[in-house]
Amino acid sequence: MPEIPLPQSVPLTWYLILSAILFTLGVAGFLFRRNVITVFMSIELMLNAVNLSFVTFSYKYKQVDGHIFSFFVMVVAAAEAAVGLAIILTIFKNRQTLEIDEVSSLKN
Amino acid sequence: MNFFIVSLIKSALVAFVLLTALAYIQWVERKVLAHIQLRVGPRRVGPHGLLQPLADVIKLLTKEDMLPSHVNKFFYFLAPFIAVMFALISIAVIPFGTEVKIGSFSTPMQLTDLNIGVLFILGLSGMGVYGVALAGWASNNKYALIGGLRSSAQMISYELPMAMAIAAPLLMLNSLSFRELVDGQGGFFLGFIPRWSVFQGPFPQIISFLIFLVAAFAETNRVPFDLPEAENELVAGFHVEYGSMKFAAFFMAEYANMVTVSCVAALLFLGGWQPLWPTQYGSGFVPTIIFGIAGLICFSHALNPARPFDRITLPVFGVVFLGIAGIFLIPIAATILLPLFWFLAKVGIILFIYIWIRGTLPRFRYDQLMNFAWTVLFPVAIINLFVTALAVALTSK
Amino acid sequence: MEDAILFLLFAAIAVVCGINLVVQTHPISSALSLVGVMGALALIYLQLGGEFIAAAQLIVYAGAIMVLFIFVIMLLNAGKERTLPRRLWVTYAGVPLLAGFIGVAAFVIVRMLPPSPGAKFGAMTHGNPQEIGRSLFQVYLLPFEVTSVLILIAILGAVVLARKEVD
Amino acid sequence: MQQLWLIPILPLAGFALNGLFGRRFSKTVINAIAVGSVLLAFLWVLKSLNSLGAFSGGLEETHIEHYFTWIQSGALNINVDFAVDRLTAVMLMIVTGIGTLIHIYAVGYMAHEGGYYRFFAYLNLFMFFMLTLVLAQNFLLLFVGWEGVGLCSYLLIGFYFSEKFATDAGNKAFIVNRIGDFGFSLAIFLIAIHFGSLDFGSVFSQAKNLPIETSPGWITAIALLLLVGATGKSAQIPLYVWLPDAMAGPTPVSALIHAATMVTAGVYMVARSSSIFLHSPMALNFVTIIGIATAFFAATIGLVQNDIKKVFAYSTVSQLGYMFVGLGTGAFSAGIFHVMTHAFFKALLFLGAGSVIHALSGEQDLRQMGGLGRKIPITSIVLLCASLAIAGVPMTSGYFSKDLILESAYQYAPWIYWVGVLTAGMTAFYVFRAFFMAFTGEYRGNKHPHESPFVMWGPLAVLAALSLGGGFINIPKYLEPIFPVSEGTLPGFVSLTPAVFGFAGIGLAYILYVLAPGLPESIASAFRPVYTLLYNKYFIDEAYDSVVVSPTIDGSRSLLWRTIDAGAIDGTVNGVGKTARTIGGVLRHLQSGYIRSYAGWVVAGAILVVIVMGLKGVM
Repeated sequence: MPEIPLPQSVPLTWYLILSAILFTLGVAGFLFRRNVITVFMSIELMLNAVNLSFVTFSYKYKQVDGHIFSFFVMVVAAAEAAVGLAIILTIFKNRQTLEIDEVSSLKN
Repeated sequence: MNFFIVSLIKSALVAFVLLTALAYIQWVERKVLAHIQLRVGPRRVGPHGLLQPLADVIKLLTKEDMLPSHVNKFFYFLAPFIAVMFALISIAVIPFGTEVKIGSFSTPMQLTDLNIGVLFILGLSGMGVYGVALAGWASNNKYALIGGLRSSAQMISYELPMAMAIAAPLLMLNSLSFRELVDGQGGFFLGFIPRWSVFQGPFPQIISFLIFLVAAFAETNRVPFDLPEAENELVAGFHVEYGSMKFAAFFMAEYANMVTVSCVAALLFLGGWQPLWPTQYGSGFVPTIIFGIAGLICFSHALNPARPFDRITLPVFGVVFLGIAGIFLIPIAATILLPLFWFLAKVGIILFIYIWIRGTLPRFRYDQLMNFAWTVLFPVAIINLFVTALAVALTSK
Repeated sequence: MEDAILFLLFAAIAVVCGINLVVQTHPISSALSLVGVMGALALIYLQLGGEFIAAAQLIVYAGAIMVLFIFVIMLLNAGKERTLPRRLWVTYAGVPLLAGFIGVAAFVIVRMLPPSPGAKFGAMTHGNPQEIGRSLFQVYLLPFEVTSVLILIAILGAVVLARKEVD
Repeated sequence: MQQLWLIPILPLAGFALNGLFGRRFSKTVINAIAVGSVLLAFLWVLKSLNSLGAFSGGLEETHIEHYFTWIQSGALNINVDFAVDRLTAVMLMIVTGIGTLIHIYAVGYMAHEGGYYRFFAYLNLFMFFMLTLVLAQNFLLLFVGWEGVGLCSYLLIGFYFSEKFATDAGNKAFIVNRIGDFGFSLAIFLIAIHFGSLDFGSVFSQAKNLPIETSPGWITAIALLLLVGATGKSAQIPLYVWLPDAMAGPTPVSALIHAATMVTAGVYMVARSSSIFLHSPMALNFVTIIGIATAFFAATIGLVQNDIKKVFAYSTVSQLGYMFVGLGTGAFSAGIFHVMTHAFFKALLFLGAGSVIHALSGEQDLRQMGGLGRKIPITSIVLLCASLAIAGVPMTSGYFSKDLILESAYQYAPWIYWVGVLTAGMTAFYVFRAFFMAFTGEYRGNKHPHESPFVMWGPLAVLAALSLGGGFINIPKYLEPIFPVSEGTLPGFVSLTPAVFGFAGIGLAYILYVLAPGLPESIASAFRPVYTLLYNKYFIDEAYDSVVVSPTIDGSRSLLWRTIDAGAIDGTVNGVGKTARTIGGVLRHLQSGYIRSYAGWVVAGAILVVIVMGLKGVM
């Protein structure tokens, strides 16, 4: 079995690249999915990616602020989820659909 | 490497004990319920039905594994695994006693001592919802779905007061590692009142202990909060579509959760393995006395047996009990076993309360359940937390 | 060594779950894969010394928010997404574009991140609850209070939005 | 720390309670809160002043309490500080003391009025602002109190908002005060520019060090602008017109705000910034001229008014004029002294008038009164005390203060003194005219007078005692550390003549309105033009209307509205709108209405940013 050269410690760039990948995946989900809930979850995915980079930088500078910020992000995400899901419920109540493109009454 | 070996041994040990215990808790439950309802309970399989759990396991294993046609297969299979997994993981951070010292080698009676153990438990108990919810949803059956919905709503609602109730003693003991928490509850007031956080100043945590118990009942979907599996309205709730081993998995998860929660309660509020009264007043002899008495009772019953085979079985038990009693007299064994005894005693008591309540109380109605969580439990918990915080702030130097 | 292996493991889990989130057509599958991402991330946080934040990730995100999602999905009994014919450029250019985006981002990161020692488990000790709490209630007290107000408002909004019309 | 902040905060709390929940409270609770808060404030004043040694010859230095920094921008640093020196102590005693009495009185007076809690809430709010004004240690905080009392007086003048004249009077007071406040704020800006601070301590110490003879022009400007502010608040020419109309408010308000406390804020402010005025002889001249002119002017008008409150209103204006004469002639302490005594007897006059009006259930016209002396004896007695005091009968409070002012006026310029003396005579005349018309002769009205309850005449009695004996409190001596009293030998008649004129006025009034009641008519008809002129207050209001108000309105109509607003502004706005619409017409194709396409644009932007950053980073 060939020996894969692995670094003794994980370069921080790896974490950041991982967060970039996750963020992009979130963007992709946001762009390609039509189901409101999935779109919403893609947003959460992006938030998570951002959190990861926060924590990474917090590691880099050996300071706790990054953790605090990602904590705030979580809190805000919780609030957002509550309101957003309520909105989704209302939309569903009024037009029996979760298709995001069918909710475009404001057009024209 | 040593570390790995020890950990492996410990995990194997804990897993074995835990799983057996789960099976036998179930036997105890049936027995106790039976006696509450003036019945005898299982007694056909083995003496006093002691082999009943084994029989059940065999039955569940050998049953035909049905797969309903209308379910979403992946999640249908995933759900019980999730449930049992999270239920069993959480035991990993529970300490059972002080350190085991054999010669130079010493290791704590605990799989791992996270310094965020409490948060770990909270997180896992939160994850536990998925099993139930998924099961309910994947079964693609309206009873199951309603059961799943109920349980997820119920668990979310009761996690808040639970967390609040947990936070209060943490404020006083200011640590998140169970071991430090228990050490913080060592010692006695006035030489005889144990410094458990239910009794400990500045603000005794009796209220939060009760809140915690209630929330725990709801978290584990036990009577009187067993709405998710309310037999008479939802047939069996979220696991109506599950049979044989998968059903057993849910069953096991429920009991594992019970055990975990009871352990947490014992550790947070009842001072873990701290004895009920100081050693100089002979708390060290409690197990000996208890087991001794048990053994003697067995013998005395054996003299005039109610059933023919008691003439054989009861003396056997008697010998066993007396043997245990004897072990506790050996100093080295005692140092290891006494904490374990106290801890298990407390856990056992809490588990007995579970069973007792199941035998006594009727089930809540769903809206009552929710109202109770949000309008009674939650405010009380918050107030209790505030008062505790105030007391701590005022008394801390 | 072990650090790298662990990281790659969890990163792989996270990425796979993320992709699964995007490609699955059923919301509940997406939701569960998101939970997977979160779990993996929580472990990575632990590796980066963020004990508290890892626990919070589990409790808040996986334990509360995602349960809320699943709850809503079950409540609305949302089914599979209808697959509609997409526009051509989306079908063919979309994925390459995003890949390109990742590439650019990675390039920028590698070029712009000042060199720094890599991450080893246990090297960062500031992430424990004590430190977090201290700076949360001393340095960041005002933001903390503001977020609590935000949460309150969100609760009210959610209640108002989701309650049944009384008419 | 004496916790001075408690003094204003207590009434504020009262305001908050009554204002927020008063609708649900019973009258007893409202009274308890309103009166209690002010009484507590008074007691706290006593306590803190006592512990500062203000009553035992202490408090030579200013006692400052720093609470927090309010504004900090560049070099300018404005704190919220309260300070007490002897001047403030006097003002505090006046404000809280009289305020308490009047609150108690109001309980009786307003008993049958609507909007009970509203009234007391406003009154407490006024107390809060007035105390802030008095305690302030920098100009901005003083200005806050200044504006606040203005607001409260507006609210309280328009208290009977169902009557149009009340609301009009309120607006008038507010607008006229705006003019003064405008000047005041300009003065504050100038001070901030030239002294680099608004704190009394630093400003006045700097001012003291300025060369007195070659004082720069800007200090005169500051002084004059401050004077503008003062004329507005203290109803001096040319801005006095609001005060007589302000009598539309309930009588306790007239007594508290428009006689005892608020209108003296201007005097206080000028005295406070004496060290600025002392550097500008010209400004002092202005103060004197305005003061004496106002005094005389208002007195002449007061001669012929028939509305009892109007009479007293004009007398207030004229007494304020006296105070300004005192300030202008450098006898600041005399001015403050007169502030105090005036607070006593003028509050008493108004409250007495209020009691009369109360007795006649709303009747204010002197011609509908008469012979009330027997029907409401207590009121008549206290009013007599007040009238004696204001007429400057020797040994009454008014005598001492007025005398001091006139003496310094004599040193300043004899003619001012003589005008002042004449005014004193007229004052005595019209006050006693009102008194005789009200209380002697036969009752000419058709109501059934009844004596007021104790809560009303109790305070009156206290005030009566004060207006008689208050003159023995030697304020000028007390204020010496702040305002050195100029020693000078005066001819003996100087302190005698005012008394003589006072008695003359009283006698004349007695002759005209008791012995020969028919005479005034004939005199009036003899000097018909003069009479009409006076009776219509020199047509000042009409003049202002035609000169200031209507031009302004027409100007706004034709120029501002039709031309600028309709033409220019609307044109611009519509033009902008049109362009926006055309541009939007082009851009609307981006508005697909699909959220995800929007998101696509966002992402494109993000990618762009990242690429740019990357390039920058590489470069």
